[in-house]
Formats: sequence, C-alpha cells, structure tokens
Amino acid sequence: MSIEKKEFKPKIVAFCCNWCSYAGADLAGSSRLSYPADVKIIRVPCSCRVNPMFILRAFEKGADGVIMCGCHPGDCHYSTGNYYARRRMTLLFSMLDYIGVENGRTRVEWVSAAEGVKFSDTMNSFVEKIYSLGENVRLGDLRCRS
Amino acid sequence: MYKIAKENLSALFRLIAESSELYLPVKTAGQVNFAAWSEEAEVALDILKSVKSPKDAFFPQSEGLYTVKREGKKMKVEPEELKNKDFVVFGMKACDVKGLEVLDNVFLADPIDTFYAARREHGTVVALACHEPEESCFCKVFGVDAANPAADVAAWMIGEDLYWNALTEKGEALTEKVKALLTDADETAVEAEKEAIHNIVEKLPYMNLSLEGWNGDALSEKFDDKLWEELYKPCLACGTCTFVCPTCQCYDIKDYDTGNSVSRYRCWDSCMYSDFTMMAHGNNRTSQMQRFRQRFMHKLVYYPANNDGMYSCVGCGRCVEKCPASLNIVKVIKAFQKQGGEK
Amino acid sequence: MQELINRAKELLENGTVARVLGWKAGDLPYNPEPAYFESAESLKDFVYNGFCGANLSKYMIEASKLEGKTLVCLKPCDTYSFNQLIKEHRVDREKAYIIGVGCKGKLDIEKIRNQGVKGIESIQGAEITDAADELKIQTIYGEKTVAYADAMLERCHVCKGKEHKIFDEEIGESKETKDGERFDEVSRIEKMSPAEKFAFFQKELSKCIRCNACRNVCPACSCRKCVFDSNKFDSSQKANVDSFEEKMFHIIRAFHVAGRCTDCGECSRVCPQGIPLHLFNRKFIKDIDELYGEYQAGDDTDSKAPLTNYTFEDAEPSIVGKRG
Amino acid sequence: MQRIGVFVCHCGSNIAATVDVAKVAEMALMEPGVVHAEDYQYMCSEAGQAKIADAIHEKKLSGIVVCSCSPRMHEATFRKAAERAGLNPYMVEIANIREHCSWIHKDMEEATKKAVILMRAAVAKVNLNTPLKPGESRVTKRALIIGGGIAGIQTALDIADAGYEVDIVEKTPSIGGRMSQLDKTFPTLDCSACILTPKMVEASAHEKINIYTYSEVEKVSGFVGDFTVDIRKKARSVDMDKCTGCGVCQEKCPSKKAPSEFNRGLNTRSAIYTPFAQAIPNVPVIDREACIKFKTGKCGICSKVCQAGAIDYEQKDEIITEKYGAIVVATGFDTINLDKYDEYAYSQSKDVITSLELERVMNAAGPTHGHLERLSDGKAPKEMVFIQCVGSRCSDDRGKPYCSKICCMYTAKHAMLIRDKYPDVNVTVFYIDVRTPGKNFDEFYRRAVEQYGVNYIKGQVGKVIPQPNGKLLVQGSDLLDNKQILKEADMVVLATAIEPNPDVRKIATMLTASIDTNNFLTEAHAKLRPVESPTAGIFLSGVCQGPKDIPETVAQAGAAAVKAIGLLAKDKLMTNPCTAHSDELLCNGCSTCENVCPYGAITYEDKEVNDHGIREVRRLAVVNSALCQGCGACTVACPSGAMDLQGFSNRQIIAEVDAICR
Repeated sequence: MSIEKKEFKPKIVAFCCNWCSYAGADLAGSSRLSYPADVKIIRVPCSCRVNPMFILRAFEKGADGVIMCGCHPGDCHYSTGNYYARRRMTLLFSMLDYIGVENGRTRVEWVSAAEGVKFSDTMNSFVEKIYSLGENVRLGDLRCRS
Repeated sequence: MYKIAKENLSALFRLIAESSELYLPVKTAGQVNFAAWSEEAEVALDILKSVKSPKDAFFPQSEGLYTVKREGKKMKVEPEELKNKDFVVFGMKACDVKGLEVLDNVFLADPIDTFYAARREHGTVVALACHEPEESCFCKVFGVDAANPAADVAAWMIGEDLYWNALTEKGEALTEKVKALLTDADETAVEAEKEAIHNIVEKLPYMNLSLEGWNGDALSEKFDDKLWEELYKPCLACGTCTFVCPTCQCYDIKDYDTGNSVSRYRCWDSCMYSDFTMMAHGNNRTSQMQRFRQRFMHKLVYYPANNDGMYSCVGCGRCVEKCPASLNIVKVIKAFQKQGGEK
Repeated sequence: MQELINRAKELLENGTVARVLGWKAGDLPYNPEPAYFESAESLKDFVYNGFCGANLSKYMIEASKLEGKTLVCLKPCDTYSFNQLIKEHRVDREKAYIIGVGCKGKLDIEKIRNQGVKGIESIQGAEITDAADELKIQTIYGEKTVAYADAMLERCHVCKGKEHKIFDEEIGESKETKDGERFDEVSRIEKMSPAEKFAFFQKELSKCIRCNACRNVCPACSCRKCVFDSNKFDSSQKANVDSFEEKMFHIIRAFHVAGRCTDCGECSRVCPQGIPLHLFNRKFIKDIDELYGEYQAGDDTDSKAPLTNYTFEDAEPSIVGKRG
Repeated sequence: MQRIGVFVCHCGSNIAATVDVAKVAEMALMEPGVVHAEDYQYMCSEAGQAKIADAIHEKKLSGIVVCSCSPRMHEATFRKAAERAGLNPYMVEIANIREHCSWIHKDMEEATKKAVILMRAAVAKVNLNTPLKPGESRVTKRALIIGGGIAGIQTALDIADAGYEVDIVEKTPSIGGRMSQLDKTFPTLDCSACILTPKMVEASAHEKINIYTYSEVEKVSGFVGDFTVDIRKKARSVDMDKCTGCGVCQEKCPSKKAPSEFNRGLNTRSAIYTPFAQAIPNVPVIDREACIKFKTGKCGICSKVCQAGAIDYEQKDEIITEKYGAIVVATGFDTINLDKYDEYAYSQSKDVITSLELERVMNAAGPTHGHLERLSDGKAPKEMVFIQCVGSRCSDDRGKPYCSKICCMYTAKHAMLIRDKYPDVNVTVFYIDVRTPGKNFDEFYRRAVEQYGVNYIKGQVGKVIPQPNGKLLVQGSDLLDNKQILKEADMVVLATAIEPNPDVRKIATMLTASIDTNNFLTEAHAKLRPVESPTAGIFLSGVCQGPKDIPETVAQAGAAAVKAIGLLAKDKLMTNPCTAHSDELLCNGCSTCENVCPYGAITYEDKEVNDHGIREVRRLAVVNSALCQGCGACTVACPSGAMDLQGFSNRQIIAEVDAICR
C-alpha cells in the first residue's frame, strides 16, 4: 500500500465589504492582477457584518486561512462599521493566537475600491503565508477531513 | 483469589492492552476521568470517583450512527460499525457497575440498542472496591455494596497489593490472559478490607436516607406536590448532574454536515435543557420546574414503575459533589421526607 | 450573619421586601444553596458562610419579574454583575433591595479535597464571623486542618476589591484576600509557543462535557436562548463530538461576554471538570485594558462597553502578531 | 425547497476563455435545489435575459443564480429581469466568475474549479433567500433648520426658494449668528452687517420661512421624511404681535448691568433688550434674571412706557409641535474657554482679548464705538501683539487637535485694518504657520505683510505678563532667528480656537446624529457625502460639521439645502429591504445593538410576547427599516443572534462559508 501525499491546496475564505474591498477585488480582476485561485470571496455589506462565528465556522469546515477586508478606517460607507470590526477582529485574533492557532491564518486588510493592486498583493502574500503554515489542524472539525 | 503488587500494575495494563482496549481512570489537567490507557497516561487508581461516570465506555457521550454520502444526485447510506473489539474497563466502582444494570434495563430491553449491546458484549469490567468512601456516597441506600462490586472481576486495593477475584466467565477469561502476572492469595486481607469498608459506610452522613414513599406507585402524589416549586428554584438548568450521572441515559440524535456527507450521531442530552423533548408541536415541559421534577421523578418513580421497583439512582454522589447550585437527589428526597414528617 | 438575618426579618416584616434571596444551609457542611425566603420563620435556614460563593445577581433577572421587592445579598464582586445587568436592562433596580454583604474570601471544596481531605463531617472556621485563618475539618478519617487561604477560590486570590459597587445598605466586614495578580496566568500562557499554548488548551478543553454550567451560571450569559441552543447560526450543539466544538463554544462564549464579563469567576467555580474558564475571559479583559484603556465591566451602569465603542486610533488587528 | 435556475455567462470570451462554462452549468445541476442550468454567450443581453424569463416560467423557478461579472455591474439588471418575469428581485444571487475568477486565473482547470465553488456558494445562499419587499414611507414637505446664523439663513432661503416650508429655530432673541458680531470680512473687507442684514431681512420676509427666535428644539422623534419635533418657545415677556420695535423700553429700563452677550460681555445692556440694532425680529426680550420686576416684583417701567401695551410679564414658555421631512443642523460655533491658557493672562488683564472681542472693539456699534482702545484705561494702543493658534492644533488636552481654519485670515484682516486706520500702531503677529488656502487669501495675507508692514514672527509666545505700568510683557521666541523675544505691548489679541456650539451634543443625541470626539457632527461620508449626517434626513450646514469661513459656510449651506430639497421633492421614500430585523423571541432587550447603530434605527419597546406559551411583557429591540441602512453592525453585536440582516442573514453567510470550505 502506497500512501500518496496529497498536494496541499489551501482553502481560503475572504470576507469583503461591498463598498470598498469587493470593488477593490473587482478592480484587481479588471486590471488582470492575478492571485491564487485558493481565495474565494464572500460579499458582505460591511466589515462589521462579519461575525466571529463566520470565521470559526470557516476554520471548522476546513479553511486554512480567513482574511477580512474592509474600507480604510474613516472611509466606511456606513461611517463606523469598520471601527467596530477592527476591535472585534483584533480581540478574536488575539484569542485565536492565545489558544495556539497560528496568527498568520487570520488577517484583516483595509482595501479601498481604488486599490486593485493592494488587493491582489494582499491575497498573494496571504496565500503564500498559508502555504508556509500548511494545513490547519488546530482549529478544524475532524469530521470534515474525511 | 489472586493478587498483584501495585508496582506491577503497569505491566498488567500493558499486557491487557496488547489484546484489547483498556479504559481506566486517567488524570488529565488535574481531573480524573476514564480514558484509554497509554504509556504516557497518568493512571489514577487511588481516587474514589472519576468526574464523569465510566458509563461512556458503553454509552459514549457521542457516537456515530450512520453517514449519508452524496454521489451525484444519489445518496448512499453507510451505517456505523458496531463495536467488534474486546475492551476492558478497569477501576469502576460498585455504584458505577450497578449503574450499568440500570442502563441494561433500558438499552437491552426490546427494542435492543445494538450499539450499546455490542459494547456490553465486548466489554469486561474490572471493578475496585471503595477503599475510603466519602461523605457524598449513599450507595448502600440503593442496595449497593461498596466493598463487593458485582463486576466481571472484583478487585481490592489493600496495602501494596491489588487483590483480584473473577466473578463471571468474562472475568475468568481475562484472568487467564493475565495469569502470568498474578499470584494466588487467600481471602483474609480482603475480608478485613470489606469489614473496614462496611464500618466506614455505616458512619457516612447519608446512610440513613429513607426512600420511603418513593416507588412506582407514588406517581400522582409526588408529581402534583407543591414542593417542586420551591426545590427547583436554584437550578441553573445546566446538564452537570445528568452528564456526571452513571445512570442517565437520555440522548439526542443530530446531523452534522461535513460538506461531503452528512453524519448522523447521537449524543447525551439532559432533561434539564430547555429543548429536551422539544417536538414539532412544541415542548411538553415548558418550565424549569417541570424539567427539574422530571429528573427526580424519573429516577425515583417512573423508572421503578417500569423496572420492578428498581431505582435509577445508585447513590454515587457525583451530583452531590458537582452541582453548581448545590442541589442534588439527596436534598430532594430529604425535602419530601421532612415535609411528610411535618404533615 | 445574625445581623443580616435580623435585618432581613425586619425588612420582610415591615413590608419593604416581599422576599429574601440568599443562601440556605445545606445537608453537608459545604453545600449551601441559593434560596428564596418569604417569611421571617423560614429565615432559620438562612446561612452566610465561606461556602456561599454563588453570585446571586443572575437570579435577580427572574426575581425582577416578581411582585414586590426582593432583598438580595450581594458580595462585593457580585455587585459588578448586578451593575452590568442593570446596564443591559436585564434586572430592575427598583425591584431589588441590595444588602452588600461582607466577604473574607469564598471557599472551594475542590481545593479542600485536593489536599487529601475526604469523608468530611464538619468544617469549622468557614463562618463569616470567624477570624481564624484555618479550617478545622472533622472527617471520618480523622481531623484535618487546611489554611483558609489554601482553600479559597481562585478568584478570591485576585479579588477586585472589597467595595460594593451598588447597594442599599452594607452589613458585615470584608477582608483583603488578594495575594496574586489577576493577569499573571494569562501572561504566562501568552509567553508560550503556539504549540505549547495549543497543547495547554487542548488538554484543558478535552475535559469539557458541555454541561453548560459555565454558561448557565454566568451573569453575562443572560440570553433567553443561547446561540448554541438555537438554529440561528446553524450552531446548535449539545455534546463534545469533536474537540473543535469545545473551542468554538468557549471562544464564542468568551467573545460574547467580552467587555461585559466582570470577571466574577463563577464559570471556573462551577465547572465540574475544573477547567480554568476564567482564562478566556481574562484574556479578553487584558487585551481590552491594554489596547483600549482600562475597563472594568460593572463598575458603573452607563459607560460604553469596549466592543460597542471605538476610537479612530485603535490598534490594527495585525498588532496580535507584532506583540509577540 | 427552492427551485433554482443557474445561468452561466460566457461574457463573450471574457469568461469562457478561462472557465469551462458548460462544466459549471453541468456541475450546477448536482447542487441541491437546482432544477435548471444553462450557459449562454451574454446573459446580460436582451436574449440572455429572455432565457432567464423563459426558465422562470417554464421551470417555475423560485430562485436564480447568475454566474457572470461582478454584482456591482449587473446585479440590478438581473434583478429587474427576474422581476419582469414575476420573480421577487431579491431571489437573485450573482456568482462573480469574471472579476474574481476568469480574469485573474490562467489555468482553465483551476479557474473552472473555482467558478464551480463560487457557483455553489451562490446556490447555497439562494437556497436560503426569501422574497424581500422595499418599504415605503411618506415625506412631510417641510424642513427644520436648527440655528439662525448665516448657515441656517442661507439653507432656509434656498429651500424656501424651491417652494418648501421652512422653520428656523434660533436660541437667541435674533437671527444673525456669529456673522452679525463681525466687523469686516476677509478677504474683501466689506462690512459684515452690510452683507448679512439683507439676508436676514429676506429670510424674515420670505412667505415660506417661519422664524422661531428665543426658541430651542426640545424633542425629536420619527425618522427621515417624517420627523416630529417639539420646539420650546421661551417666554419673551413681550408680545411679538403688538411690539412696534420703538426701543423706548430699553432706553427707560433701570436695570442696565447685564453683560451684553452680543458684545462678548465687554459692556452691558438693559434687562429688556434686543441684542443689536439690526436684530430680527426687532422685538426685545426681558432677561428675567436681570429684570427688577421679576426679581423683586416692583418696577414695571417698561410696561408703563410701552405705548403698544406689548409687555407681558405673565407670558409662559410655549411648546410647538411640528412635523418635518428634513432637518438641517446649523448650530455654528463658539470660541473655547481660555481658563486653561492662563499663561496669556486673559483672566488677569482686560487688555488681553480674543479676536472675536476685537471684532466688537473695532465695530462702530461695539463697546468702544469702533475706537481702538485699551479696555483697561481707554488709551490708544501703540504696540499690538497677536498670538495665533491659541487652543488650536494642540497636542495635549488643553485645546483642540484641529486647525480652526479662520484665524490666520482674520488676524491678517485685523492687522491690516489696524495699520490702515492707525498707522502709528505697530502690529506683531506670532504664528506657527500661516495657512491661507482659498481664493485671494494668500494675496490678502501678503498685502498685510508687504503693504501694511505687519510684523510676522514665526514662533510661539510662552507667556504674557501684565506689568505694573499697565503694559503687557510678551515673552516669545523667534524660530527663524532662533532667539528669545521680549516685547512690551499695549494690547494682546488671542486667535482663540473655535469649537462647535456646546448645545450641539444635546441636539445630536436628540437627532441620533453621530458626533466626533471634538463634538463636530459626523458626515455620512467624509468625501462623498459631506453635508449629510449618517442618520437619514439630517443634513449639516456650516461650522457644526467642521471649521469654515463664511464663503465655505454659505456654499455648504446651499449644498445642504439641495440635499434637503432632493428629499422633500419626493412624495414617498422607498426603503432598502436589506435591513436588520430582530427575532422577538430571542431578543434580550440589552441595548447592545442600539449602541452600535450609526443611524439611530434601533429603539426599544415594551411588547407582549408569547414565548412558547409563556406570555410576558418584554423590552425588545425594534428596527425602523426606514432608517436602517443595512450595515449589519448590530447583528454581530447581538449575542443571542436575535438581530439578523435580510439579504445577508447569518445562515446565508454560513451557507456560503460551508459551500466554499466543502
């Protein structure tokens, strides 16, 4: 019996706010700025819509990295959403770090609608980081690996 | 009757583990629970009670039932395999062993719970007599002899030795397997230990707890009693009492979507939980008082009514020790007794 | 204690309060239970001693719905919870008559047992009036002594202070019990490598039996229906099927109470498996203090909670990786 | 179970060149709920939309996924197409397989795999979609302007000219605001009153404008298009209808020791007074604190001398309740309190004054009738020192972190006017930077330096020490020459920082309009929606939003008016259906959601609920869908999950997460 080592293809979930980052991702697309296909984007109205439950859920179901993008602080379409999101994510990430989940698996990046380049650069570096960390084994439900 | 020096117990465990799985009290992060033996495991035989009862060796807190896989638009159902490997549970106490009897009456009665039956069939229980019973113990009230566990193998820790006495065929079979490590022993030491245990048991504060008035016929009298309205009040509606209990047998069935399949599993449920017995039409127990009453009525009235007067409490005292609000079955029994006395 | 009972009797008799929420003597020396007393006569069972660790403020959610005022006995640390509940409109201040009771540190029966004490028959020195720093314990297996401080709950070693944050009157003296720093253990864990941290929590959380005692006792977890009991997030869970679920449960629980948790320590007190659950809450408190300025939930009834607040200059989430 | 149709667009070769569109359609058929899948050249074309409509009819579709370009591009197109075919437009979801897939990936296999996953996520989401309907609310065609300064007046005039009713509420007895206190204006040096008074008259004469002076907003309820406001008309003690404005009462009033607010307390006024000669309305008020009749019950002279019989000592505060469709905040500013700047000796010497006080000193109607003189001894000054940035651009908590924006220009103006009128007076200005962005601003400043010989010193003043001889010793530094400067001055003028009118905090709370740490009202968007508050229907005019000079204020006032007119012109407002809503049975009533809502859309009500048989009255969150903009901040703040967002519900997002991680 030969055990074939499966090539690691990370699963990466990106939450993007509708007004800035999702548009930034669109701009990256229309500018043909590539980033790995491992990244899948979920559109949310605002970064403040991202519930820590969503992030843990992604990890539970087998995500190897979760990134959240929103408007730059001060530029939120809803004026204050990303300020709340920033605190929530800071505390959540700190907690994940505290229980031993590699900090590199979570990231927040502020990307405006004009920053297609930043969006693609961000995704490239995030994916690279996830490749270096390898499969997420610390925060996932084993049943999802079968 | 055999014996084995305590210092040789690791060798005994190693030998048992060669041919079967072995579960025994293991200390993890300061707490002792039954867990699989390994060389690294910190075995803790000198404690009286594990936090959780060892019932999950036979009735795990959660276990898979079957998996549904999707292949295109078709579904494929894969039942979970029944337990087919022998295993040994070492270090259960007399009350916990009695607890299995309670579970047997539920799971082995028709319709037979095949998952439980398979585990019972493959499991061998080595039970330890209670060297130093504690104030929370009241097993004698329920007819359990802490000094004489009625398991496949009864064992006693006395001084530097463990005494070993096979009581059933399974017990004999296990004894055969490990015979090389055992030496013959006479019963004098064991008899002395039994007497010592009995003497201590007599001194325990709950020994004189009376179950008078609690039986299968007491249904409406107890059910309608106003006392429940008082008793339940401090209850937090957590599941501690049910999850540490050796006889609680309720479970819920749930589905888990893994993305590629759906696995159906069952897991312990607690009658203290608000969605316990929640059904499509709603919940037939809407208040915590009703849920609280359910637990004790079940242990002391409903179960005896269906099982020839046998109570589904074995007096292990775990709820006495663990309830966050210091409620427990003893307080309930006493409260009714007191009320009766005043009438 | 007698002063407390007398006063409670007086208030019951003169109609100021309709009931008293306190503790009733148990059938063992260490298991008094939270209880309501509705008549002066019933107060004969009232007890207030070192084993009355239960924080009664959460019971006031239900008591607020009852006719008339409820006299509630709150220890200094319990008053923080009560304030927080007022802030969240979960209790009615007008329905409570708060007696701030003195405290000289509460006892943890598990700590006593862990010192090899078993077969307990009686315990002396646990009374609130006792000046002794020792517990004399009669057991079936002989007499034992345990230093009071060695039998205290973890939370009492890092006591927030002896001041009642809210009360109608105060009865009884309090004693300073603080001999440790609240965040020391958190700091110790923070310094571990990711693998060590993971191993530590994995070990602790592997004991979790999802009994929900931590949640149900928590004054901040006052939701009518917890997300883990509802299908709102597809997150209803009941048992430890997979180690992930415990992490999910405890992280989310801690997150939901972040900025609201007063660090009353009830979660750790009631955990049947002795999981140091306060380490989750305290991590959030420590982070909030460090990142957004010191904040003590329950200090008042009107300040903005850290997670419903912000400043333009708040730290970026990347600080987590940089702090090291 | 939904009946879902999946439509995969080729977008010519934009998608089809990198994504195997047929494969995506084929895979879609494997997904739960999908009963139809097809791919087509251009889904957004008329033919493509027809295909969608046909499938909706033929396959009785209840939901649609279009795998195409970004939803930001064509979501509206496909929603409309679905609506035309009888499907609720919110049953449409877009899988973005162009910008997020085909355009950024080269490998066909990889791109196709990703497109399939994106399709799956969209299908998973649409499985949980529910039909949504935008709400409607009516618009009351009347605007309220809070504040009757130049900003409020301008906004009122513009709205009224467009044909809508406008009410101005002004706290003081007259409209006119800060501008009425100014002597001249930069950079043209025309007389402030000369340009302001016609505007004031125009406003008061306008048939669509109604002015409530000596009045305050007491209570605001309702929401965009439908506000209900209580206005407290304070008792004036003078009958507005009878008073002829003759002024005799003021002349005869024996109580003349009240400090004049209009003259910044530099002189006094009578107890019955109009703030200034051109006041509108020209009807005095009685200052009851200062009035002898009110204090002792004796006097009553004003009543005796009033020929019109307008004095009414019995008058009481009156509450007027009115409905408005839009509210404009124009509450303006004040100068900061200088208690924390004692080093400038403001409290110690009468000859240290603020710039606004200097305006009054220079004004012909001011305390010195326009003569520049020291307030201590009435002597003409020879040396004047101006200190800039007093309390502005301050890094500690004594002052304000921002630039007050107007000080550089008005100081240049003051310096120039003084040098022009009193050429023998030396003027020295200590400054950190001179900031003159604005039309003709720098030219103006340069004239002050070059033509009028104003001595500008880059440096700060550490201390002003009153001397026994009545002079003021100014200790400063010259940063350019790197030396200490000691200067004896006759007068020192402090360019005092401005801050929002302190009342604005109370008003913002009533309006649930957000406010920043400096008490300036926050804009809905700092760049793109600068005159709107995040709270719908609330508009910002003038300095309440940030420091401004007059032309900027007027421009912004006009912009606010246009935004308000845009709202008032509508008969009905369609509300975004993707709003938050609260599950009554799960709500704890804890107010956490209310605290993070930027729009004040969440209120609490005591409601009776039936929770599985338990009937009780509970405090519950209620979302006003007319105000909610659908950001979702509340949904995360809510610990029990009671608060959810339609169109982006918890379960929908989780379904997407699950589909992606599968």
